[in-house]
Amino acid sequence: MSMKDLGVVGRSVGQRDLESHARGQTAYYEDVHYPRMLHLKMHRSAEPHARIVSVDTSAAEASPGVVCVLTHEDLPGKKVWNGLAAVGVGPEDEPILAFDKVRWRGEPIVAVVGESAEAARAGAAKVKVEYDPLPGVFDVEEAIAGAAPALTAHWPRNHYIYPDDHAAAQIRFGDVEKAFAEADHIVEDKYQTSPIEQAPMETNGCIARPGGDGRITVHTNTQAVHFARDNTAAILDIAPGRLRFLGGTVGGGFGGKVDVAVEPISVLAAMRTGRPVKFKYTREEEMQVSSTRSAWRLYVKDGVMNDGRITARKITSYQDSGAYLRFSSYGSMKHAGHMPGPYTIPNVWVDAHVVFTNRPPSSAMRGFGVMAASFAIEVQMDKVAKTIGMDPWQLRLLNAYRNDDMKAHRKEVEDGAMVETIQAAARLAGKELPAAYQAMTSWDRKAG
Amino acid sequence: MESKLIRLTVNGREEAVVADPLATLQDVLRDSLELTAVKSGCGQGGCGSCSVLVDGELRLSCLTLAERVEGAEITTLEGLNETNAIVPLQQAFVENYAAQCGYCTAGMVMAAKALLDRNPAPSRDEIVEGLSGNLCRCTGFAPIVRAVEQAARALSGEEAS
Amino acid sequence: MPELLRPGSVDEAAGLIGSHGAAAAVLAGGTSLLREIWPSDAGYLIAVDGLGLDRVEARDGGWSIGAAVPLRALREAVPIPALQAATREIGGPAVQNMATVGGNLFARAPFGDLAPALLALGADLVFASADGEATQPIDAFYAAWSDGAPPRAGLLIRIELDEPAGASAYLKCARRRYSTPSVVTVAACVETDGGTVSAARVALSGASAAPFRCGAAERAVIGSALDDAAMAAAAAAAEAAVTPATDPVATDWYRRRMAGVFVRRVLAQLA
Amino acid sequence: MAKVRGTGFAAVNYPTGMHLGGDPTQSLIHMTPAGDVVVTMASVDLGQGLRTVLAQIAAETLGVPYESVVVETADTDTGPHCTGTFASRTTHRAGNAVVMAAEEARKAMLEVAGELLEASPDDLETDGEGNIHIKGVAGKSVPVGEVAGAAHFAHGKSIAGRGAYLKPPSPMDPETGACDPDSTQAHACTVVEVEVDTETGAVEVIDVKSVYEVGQQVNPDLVKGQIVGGAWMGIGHTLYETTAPGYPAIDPAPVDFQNYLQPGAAETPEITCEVLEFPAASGPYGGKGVGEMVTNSPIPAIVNAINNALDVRITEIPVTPEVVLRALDEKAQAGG
Repeated sequence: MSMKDLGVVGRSVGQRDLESHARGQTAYYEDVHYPRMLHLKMHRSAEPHARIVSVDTSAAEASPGVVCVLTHEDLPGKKVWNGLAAVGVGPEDEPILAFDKVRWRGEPIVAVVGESAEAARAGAAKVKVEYDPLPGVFDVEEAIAGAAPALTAHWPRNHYIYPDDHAAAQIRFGDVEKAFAEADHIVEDKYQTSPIEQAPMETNGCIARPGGDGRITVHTNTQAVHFARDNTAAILDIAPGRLRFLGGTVGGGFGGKVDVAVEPISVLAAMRTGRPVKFKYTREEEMQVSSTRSAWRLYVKDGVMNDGRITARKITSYQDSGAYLRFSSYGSMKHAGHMPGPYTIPNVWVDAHVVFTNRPPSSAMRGFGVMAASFAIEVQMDKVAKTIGMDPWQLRLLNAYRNDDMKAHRKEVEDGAMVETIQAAARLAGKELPAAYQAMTSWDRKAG
Repeated sequence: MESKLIRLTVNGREEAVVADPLATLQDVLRDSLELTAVKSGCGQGGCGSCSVLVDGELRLSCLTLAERVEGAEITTLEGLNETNAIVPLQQAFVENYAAQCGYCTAGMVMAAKALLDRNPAPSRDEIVEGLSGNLCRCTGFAPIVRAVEQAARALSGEEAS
Repeated sequence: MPELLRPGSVDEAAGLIGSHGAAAAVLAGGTSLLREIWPSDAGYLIAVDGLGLDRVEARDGGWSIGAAVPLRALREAVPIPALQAATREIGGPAVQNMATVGGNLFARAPFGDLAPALLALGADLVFASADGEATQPIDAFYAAWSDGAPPRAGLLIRIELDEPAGASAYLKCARRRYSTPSVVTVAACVETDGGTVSAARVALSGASAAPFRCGAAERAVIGSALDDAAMAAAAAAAEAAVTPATDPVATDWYRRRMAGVFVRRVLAQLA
Repeated sequence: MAKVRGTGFAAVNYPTGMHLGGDPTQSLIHMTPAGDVVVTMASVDLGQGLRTVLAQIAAETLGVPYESVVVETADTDTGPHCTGTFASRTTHRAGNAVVMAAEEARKAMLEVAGELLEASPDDLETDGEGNIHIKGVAGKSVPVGEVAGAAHFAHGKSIAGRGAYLKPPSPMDPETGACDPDSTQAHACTVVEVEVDTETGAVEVIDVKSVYEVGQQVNPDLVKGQIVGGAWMGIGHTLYETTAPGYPAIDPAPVDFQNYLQPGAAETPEITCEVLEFPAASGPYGGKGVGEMVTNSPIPAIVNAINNALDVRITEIPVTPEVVLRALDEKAQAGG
């Protein structure tokens, strides 16, 4: 495709909805008004790990303004699910409403639907759950050590099981142990990221409105309308065509609105009551209940030669998935596939584990799996440079991948421009590079 | 609890709504008067997305009981466009890309208006302080600060002419 | 949901507080009280706006500050830098327009930055109850807090503040410049006589269950010059005296360390 | 009080599209009798400007004015399938689908125009201003609106197009990890200067300079908006943000914006950026995607700058003031 003579592509033509934003005219999902709209609030687990002895909803049902109370027994279709089941990821492991056990503090147990948000909240507060607390496990490495209790029967060792019974998403490229033995230096470190809230200014929410034609329209702020609709239909065991999902402009996503967290239960409540039902996460729910960016722990070991060539990189990483799978197996595959970063290293070994803990389930956020990888690799690169006494700019330029280099996942580099990007950043920052490094290009190995 | 008739002056109009005595100004503006520019990002006073002017002063409508501001002049973002013309402050937000998702924008514009009404020529630091109760997750704030700087220049230019 | 009560006078409000006891919560600016989650134990919200408690009166040698004066109004009316600095770092402008002086004095850590300023300035608090008005030094008010919660002493109606006799300073250790909870907040007021500290009041909030005056830090500087050694001794005394908590903003370890650093820094501003 | 400065940088690459592919986006385009263009999608605009960017791409391919293009999206009844707005996939996936749909619609448009101008469609060109010309023949042109009207009311034809972009799924070999994970790679390098208060451990980011390489930019101002906003978010991630400050413990747990700390405008320096364009072979007009990578290079760059300033080795985020002080304490103990 020719890049010449472009007309409007490449031009800053403004952003279409800015004036509407500035005037307050942009319609978000909750800016529609329906008469007789009900509100849904969730009674959530107070324990990070416990057997549920009993659930008593009688006081909630009797609470003023409460219209409907929903437990797992009211679910017409699935009791447990996973959002990627339709594309073959499994097993489905997450209860839609908890029944026998709770595995994280905040897990939904009973949905309470009321005439007002306050009535629903007050009703939900009156649900009584009796727990038999179980020991919890919160640290990823403790979770997969033998002594920790298994969170679910699906994962006896508390880690996701990849195809062929692998404990991790793997990369095996070259022979790292041989390269370590031949390396002039071994550089190792441990890296840790934290669970981070996507914190969109607008919390997760939807309004499910029954129409006269047997269909239900869902105003939602999901980042993926078809995905949310198809999962909602699958969970409730209804034809997807009965649902119409309508998005608008979303008040920020950042990966925080892909969990289909609010739509299924709202649709069920709308089906049960015949009235519009709104379920909007409170800010507290958004922070402690909605899935966070996964926390990752990485161990990085590099074999490095005196001249700066990195000859081997071995990475063991642990993604803290929290109590359930959600999209974590995808995230660790993306993480593994990103290694060893924008560098050509002839020997690479990666084990990227998904680990289950009694923490809130984690999920995607801006740079799923890659942010933690980039963080660890780039802080590691500085340690490598310091260890061998090399300028960190030169270290990166020397090792940066070139077009047609073979990556660890056995795909050749295409569209590579890391060298040029680093050189431009050096210029922008006033960093002088030796002539040989200024002369490098992303095509120089191909040429030479 | 029994509902109550609450009389409010909003964007220059007399309004009467029947609401719970503990209804917040945010509830009444959004749900009863359908002034949906007022957003509800946290309900905790932490984000500023629900900011409105009460007698010209910036307030959080989520933490204000509607019945306690009876008799006061309330201005929402919609109140800036009573004649449908976009005002210079809004235009500055547009030109500086001071919004992406737009959810914080109404509160941000109202905070900026409150600041400029008091201080027509704020320094950059004063702008930063004046917007410090309003969060934005998209823009990184710099475009918003620039928009307010531009608006201040535009407003002072108007006054001079 | 609690019931909203709208007393027409201070006496009536004080009476309602007396009669409803622990079931009553005072609604002033609402920035703490009207959070999404209603106070579970409050049966009654007693609105105290419109009772004339929102005025600052300059009097001979000081000010009478109504308990319902918003923070911004306090800043504009009372030209004491320590007090003005304190109000600027509480919430954003909207909160400063709404939150009241009285409300802030009841805020719990990591909020409540006015307390150390008023402790250092030696303010008196005036309460109304069915028995009439009673005045209490602010130190005594906070000394009576237990488990981080204030005692029931009637309705706070005003703060009596004299012109400070010495120089005062205020510093907040926080993670952000504006609109931020506190790691620790410190204020000090020091009087000197010929280069020697003759009187000192050093107060902290966020560093213990309730804001407090740190007598040990005060004693470390009284009677000596406000030099590096004296300030270091005061800092060490403050570090030893605090009993901080861990919350999302900071750990107890970090708070203790900052108590020392900021006591020294606030004194250095007065040296 | 000692304040020390340091600099650090980081270089990152970022994959475009859902990992391992298999993530379709489809697009429908039709022209109204007046010659306006409606692009119908199910992709969701999160504020990044998807409607703008897709309208630009449709206008480019069709050769019609940008202003005449409407993007109607996020309705499952009308919008053909889109996997969703994530994985930096929208410009690439949805953009490619729009190009395909617009090419088909353009072909239909030029066929009708050819009949009106009595010329072969191959000999026609669009001027992007609402007219279709016979190449090289001055004065022989017809307005797009006229073509559209004729198509509807004289020729009984639809000017419309369908686009379906799919990067076929590539399985990952469970043993070796061999796979074709992405469509292209974008690049960034960020240089940061920090100032650290060694008594409080507080870190101030005082300068952020970045170079991005994102293929052909569709809308440079919107790219810059992502870079600047993302750098701010990177500062937040590096120095402030966590839902579990005592990780892996679940307490203390912030539940509001007062306690879930993010930087404010006062904590955000001027963010400078420069953008390089190495067009991607697979991208719409060579576009790659920029939405996610923008936090990735600032984070390690800031950590490297802190380590550089203090000669310590911090390897966790967030780098709270306490983390800094503990690192300094450890260094002091080791040193003496």
